[in-house]
Amino acid sequence: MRKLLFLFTGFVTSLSAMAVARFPKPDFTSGYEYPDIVHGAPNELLWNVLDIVLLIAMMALVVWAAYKKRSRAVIYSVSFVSVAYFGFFRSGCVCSVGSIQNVVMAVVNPDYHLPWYVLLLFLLPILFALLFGRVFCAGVCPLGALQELVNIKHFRLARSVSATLSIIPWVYLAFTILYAATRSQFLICRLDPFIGIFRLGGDIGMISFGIVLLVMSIFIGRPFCQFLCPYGALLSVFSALSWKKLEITDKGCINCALCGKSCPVDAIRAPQYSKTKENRMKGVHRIIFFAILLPVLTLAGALLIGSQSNALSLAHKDVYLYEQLLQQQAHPNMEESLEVETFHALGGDIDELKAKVDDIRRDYRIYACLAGALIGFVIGFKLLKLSLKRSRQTYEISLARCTVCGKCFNYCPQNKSTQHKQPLISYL
Amino acid sequence: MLSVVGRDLWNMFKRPDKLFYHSRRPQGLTLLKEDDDFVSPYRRVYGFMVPDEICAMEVDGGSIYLATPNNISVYGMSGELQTNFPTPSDLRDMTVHDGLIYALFPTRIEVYNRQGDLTMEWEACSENSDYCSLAVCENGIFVTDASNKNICKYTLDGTLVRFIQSPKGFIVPSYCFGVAYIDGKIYCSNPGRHLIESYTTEGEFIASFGKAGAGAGAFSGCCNPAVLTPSSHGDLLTSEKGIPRISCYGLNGEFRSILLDSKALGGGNAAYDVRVMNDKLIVAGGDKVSVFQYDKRQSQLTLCGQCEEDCPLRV
Amino acid sequence: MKDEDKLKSPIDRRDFLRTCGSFLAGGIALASGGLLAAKTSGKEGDVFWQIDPYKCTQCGRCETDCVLTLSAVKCFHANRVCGYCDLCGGYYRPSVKDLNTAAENQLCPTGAISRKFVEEPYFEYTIDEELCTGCGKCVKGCTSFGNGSLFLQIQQDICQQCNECAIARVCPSDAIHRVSNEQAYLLKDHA
Amino acid sequence: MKMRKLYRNIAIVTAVFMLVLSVMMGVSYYQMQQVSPLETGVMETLKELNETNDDNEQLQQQIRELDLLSRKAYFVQEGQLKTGIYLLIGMALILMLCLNLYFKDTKSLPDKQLDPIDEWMMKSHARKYLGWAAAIAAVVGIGFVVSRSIADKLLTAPSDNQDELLADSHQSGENIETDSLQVVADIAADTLSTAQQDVVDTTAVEDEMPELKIASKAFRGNNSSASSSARGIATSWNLKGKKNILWQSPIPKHGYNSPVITGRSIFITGADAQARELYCFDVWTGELKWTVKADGIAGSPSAMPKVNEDTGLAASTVATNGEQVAAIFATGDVICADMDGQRLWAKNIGLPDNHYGYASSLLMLGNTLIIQYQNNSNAQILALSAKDGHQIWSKSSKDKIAWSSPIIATLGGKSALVVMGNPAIAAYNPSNGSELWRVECMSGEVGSSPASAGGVVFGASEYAKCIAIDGATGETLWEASDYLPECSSLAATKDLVFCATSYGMVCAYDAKTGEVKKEHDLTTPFYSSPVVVDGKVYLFSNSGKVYIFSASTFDLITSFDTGEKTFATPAFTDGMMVVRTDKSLYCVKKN
Repeated sequence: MRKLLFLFTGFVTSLSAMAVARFPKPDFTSGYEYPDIVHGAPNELLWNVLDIVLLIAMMALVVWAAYKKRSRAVIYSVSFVSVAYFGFFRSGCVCSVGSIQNVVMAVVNPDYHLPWYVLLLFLLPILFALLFGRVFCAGVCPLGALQELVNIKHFRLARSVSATLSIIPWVYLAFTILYAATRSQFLICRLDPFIGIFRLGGDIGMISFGIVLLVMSIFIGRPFCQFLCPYGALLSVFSALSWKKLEITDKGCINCALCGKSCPVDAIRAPQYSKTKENRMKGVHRIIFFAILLPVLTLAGALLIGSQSNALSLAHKDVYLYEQLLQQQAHPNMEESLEVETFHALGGDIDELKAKVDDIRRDYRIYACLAGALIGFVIGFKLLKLSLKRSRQTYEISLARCTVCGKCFNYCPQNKSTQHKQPLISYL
Repeated sequence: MLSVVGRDLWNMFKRPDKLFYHSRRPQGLTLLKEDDDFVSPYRRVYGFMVPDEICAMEVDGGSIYLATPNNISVYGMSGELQTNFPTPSDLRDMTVHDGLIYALFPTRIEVYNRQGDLTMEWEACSENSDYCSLAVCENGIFVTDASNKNICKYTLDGTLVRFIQSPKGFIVPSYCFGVAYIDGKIYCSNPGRHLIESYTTEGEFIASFGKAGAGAGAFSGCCNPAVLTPSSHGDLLTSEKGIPRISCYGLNGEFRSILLDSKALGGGNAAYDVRVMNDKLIVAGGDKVSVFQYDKRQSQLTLCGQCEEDCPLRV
Repeated sequence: MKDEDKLKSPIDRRDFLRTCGSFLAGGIALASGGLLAAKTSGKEGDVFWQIDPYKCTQCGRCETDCVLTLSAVKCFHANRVCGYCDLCGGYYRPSVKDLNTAAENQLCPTGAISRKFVEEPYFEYTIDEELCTGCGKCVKGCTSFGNGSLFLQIQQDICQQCNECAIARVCPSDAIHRVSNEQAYLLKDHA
Repeated sequence: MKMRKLYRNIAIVTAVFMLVLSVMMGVSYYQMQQVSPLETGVMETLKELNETNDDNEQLQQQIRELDLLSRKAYFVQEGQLKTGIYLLIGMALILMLCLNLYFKDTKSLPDKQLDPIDEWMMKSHARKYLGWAAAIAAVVGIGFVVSRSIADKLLTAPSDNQDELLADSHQSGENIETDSLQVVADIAADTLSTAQQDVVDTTAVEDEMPELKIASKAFRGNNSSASSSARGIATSWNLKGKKNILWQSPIPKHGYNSPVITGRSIFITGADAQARELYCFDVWTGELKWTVKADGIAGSPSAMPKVNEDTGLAASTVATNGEQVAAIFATGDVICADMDGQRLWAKNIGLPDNHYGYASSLLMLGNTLIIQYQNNSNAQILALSAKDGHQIWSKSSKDKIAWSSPIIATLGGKSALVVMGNPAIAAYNPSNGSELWRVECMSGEVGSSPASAGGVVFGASEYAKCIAIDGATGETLWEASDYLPECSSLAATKDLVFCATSYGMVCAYDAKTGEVKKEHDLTTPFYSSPVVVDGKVYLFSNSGKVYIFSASTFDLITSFDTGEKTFATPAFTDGMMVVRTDKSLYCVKKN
């Protein structure tokens, strides 16, 4: 499609010194002239500009639809566009979710050059989340949008279960950071379930995982966003503190409970007056206990994961190679692996490698502890939050969970009055 | 599905490499299956390493002359350094003729004595010449030129006598254009055509032999044979690059045997430089010099064992 | 009075905390954004994945490990570095009898290499990249027998520019790196 | 209503169809991954056939057809896959649409009455679940740690995994506080206990098997001085009855070299035509701790040099400095390993031209490894760095071949390297190889090694003489030729010089005058060398008889037969003696 072939004037004279050295130029009596190497043009950077523009435009559109118009139709159609463009056309790389890793790299690695559009991909959704909530998840993120499109019904999981599962994204995030900071792996890119579908090919295991997720999301609202997406976890923090609070209706809740049923991610909290009576001190004690538990858990997590750093460090290419080399030395008559063979063929120096590996392992010790601390902290914090009593008069949206899909708008009888006839799409 | 997830999580902690890397080795990328049944009639008896890459080797009167980038060193047979002296860096070939060391450079020839003082030097006859290899005998110096695709004959004091052209035309795709002087004749390789051609010292073409292919008695790949050298009783030894090996031919082109195969030589793709010192084969490649000795037991299985020539290489 | 207090105060407190939190978060977001922005400035960043043809050892993983079903890695031919292949046959099976492009001599699994006669005995070689799988068999042959005019390279218009190149991850010789936009190809050819 | 049915049916049909299609595609995808065109086994075999036998037209024809066929098949398959994918996507769209329409009216309408469940209950449930999840995670985590450390314990030496276990127990300790859960507590508890258990018994082990103070770092003891400061060595033992025998273990490969002791390790080498190996035994248990092979060394000969039966390929004793241990073999291969059996470096210093086989032992002085490399061609003394094997200095001479070993003697207050060759005994500055003095006095085949005491150097060799040289000046003090050793080396105190011959005579010269103080005719040949320990002289005959003399008077204290041929010189350390017989290694300790 973008295949204009063009001629290329060489520039690798420096590199090709070797080639010259081993090659006396032939003399063609027929005056034959060398043709130049023919190859495809690199993808224009223009596309990246377009990506960013569309990203902003779509998020703005969602905001308008959610806050002003309270219409699901717009958001739904945005997800169509997103899946079509960001998903299938641009085939998903690099996406906001993945950009976490580049940012981490940029933070830990002083000489890493962070492309401007990657930075924007990372920051813009956060910015919007801070202002209006997770509008990015609504329909702009192709991964979320894809699940949104296939979702039909949703059978809600028990709150307690989903609360527990909502730890997973943080664990995922912690490991993503660990591997990115140690420059060993781009975990998110490795385990992206939908990229294969967008590219119509790729790692068969991941594709089938994606399909399973999609089938699940026919019946459960956005399983990936709820229980896996690390970027979603990040956004939820900011959206919880968002400047504008999303409201189901501007006409005041009549506690009809329709919205509560409609929410695919179980983000709508019913009115709540604490029924269980217990004396105040008990509650206070509980809170204090969990408040103390928080730092302890953090420490424990750090120690636990930190103690595994050596095993974890095997995820790094060089460490892996080094271990293989040691294996080889231990059993010389073992069949050499490709890495070891190449290492020897290129006359690699094992001491150099060892030095490198030691540095990597040191990094791992640090970042593994950090990752562990993060996990521990999140668990502690969740526990603390769960031990707080809240009382609510009306149905409210828990901003952290809400991926602004706008389903509830259509269910709220208060909104009905404004919308006289309903287009079919508004049912979806 | 749970089991899969569980296993991956386990690996995640215990053996992340298992999760992230695979040791699959793509098939069909071994170019030549080493035929393990090939037995070399020669056994490596000893060898030594030198501090630098070897560009050229010559053997003369019990000493081994090695040219490394910007050095010519003389070693004893057991690898002890006798003398060495510096030279310009881009040396291509070197040979020794009655006590004088002839060093060949792309557009220059320098002559040193054993102590390393420069006794003579002259520039190439044409400035765009690109010398490869040389042979020296009492009635002249023969230099192969890769860019002009001919052989220049100089007198021993460096005056150009004549150019020798090949009737078919030399094709020299890379810098291996070997030449050797063997009892009164000049033998040179026509690497592009996988031929060995012979000329009189006056430059008349006599004959040519050789065919393309990887089999025994043929020259494989690009530009072979790379090195020619006389055996101690006037057979012709060839050394090839690509799949390095050293074979023995009669002067009229009858193939006698492969003496050393890639395995015996130590692999790689570069051609090994080879010389004969009475009953020993001296082979130089990379920064290693190896000395090979005939082995009666092994040779029973090889052509070299059956060869009826009374070849000093075999006693 | 006290009752009201109990009723109201937690709400206020919560709102107050919340606003503090949001300002904090906003501050963090903006600050980090600003700092990271500094990273994006300066030299033009490296964007395109490319193979260093002088590092490549033709392990064959380019064919198997690309995210695309048909790898974005293709074989290139640097005419200036060769053009003789009829003599050398580096891209033939090493032990062929006669040097012709018949099937039994072919090293290329898909027969992607085609040649055009130039003059005795020279041929010009072109690679049909629709067919090339990037297995690198011909490249291995050429580099070890010939002048190394065939080499593997990533075709930019096919490459998906993954955030992390799946081949680079497993490349045993670490030959794959990102290159800058104005140097979008690493070639063996030289003008 | 009818429409709904329709939608449902369409949905079902498409769903089924998609399922089937995706399965088919999965299969064909798998196939495509498996085979690459032209790499089918049939093709390969055919091609090889074609290459082996001479031109066979219809075989080639066959190949070409097959080739074309398989290629067609491949690309057709690829095309199918593409179309299949597009088909799937299209159908997915239809399916979704139908489902949506089908469920249009049965949207999740609320069953009236409010959510009966008390949210607070939910929260407390959630809290419990989360707590459990975290706990389980922690348990698994600890599981990892423990299993890991156990694995390490199996692999690594007790000392370092001990700390790890401790660390683990700390963590589990943490977790007890953190998760107020019985499960964790239990797990942690028993990890703790196991950990302490380990700590306890490892320490216990440490106590009864301490590192040894006194080492014997080269042939005939430290500096090859033929004396040891060891005390309390048994003066009688019995291999059969295991009397005073701590352990006895077999030696994998044969060799005439002598054991060397440092720390807890005993080092010896063994070699045959297949392999040349350096062994490390545990001094307390006698178990073979590790083996380092001398293989893959650049310049090492592919075939073994011809050596004499009673010299062998591993005649040279190793040397250690407590951090590295170096060994040399008759092939000229030198290898150096650290105390954990990691091979640090290896090099071939040139094939020794030696008609019996290279036999001189190594010597280490700090970081310097000294090799007396005197063969038929170019005799030299090499000093290499023990850390990386680079040459520190070397000294070539016109000396003839010798099988003697160098020693470090204290001459004029400074430690000097004394080398007995043919024809000279010479002293060198070990740091730069500069010659201090040189006395030409030897001839014949010099096999025994010098000794030194009180600043005097003694040397003796058969067909030459026994000579005493003032170490400070290098002038000859006395000469004698009553009894001369062949293989066995001299041992010396400041009054006496002990000499054992290969024809059964042993004697003690006066260190001052050179006159024979005492002699014994024991009528059994001696190759092993006498060693002065704890006021006694220990001497093994080839047949394995042990003779123990008084070091002051050279009276025979005791003698008995061990029953195993012994050519090596024993190594002494505090309270123990390690002896190498021709097939085994045993340790003598009073019990």
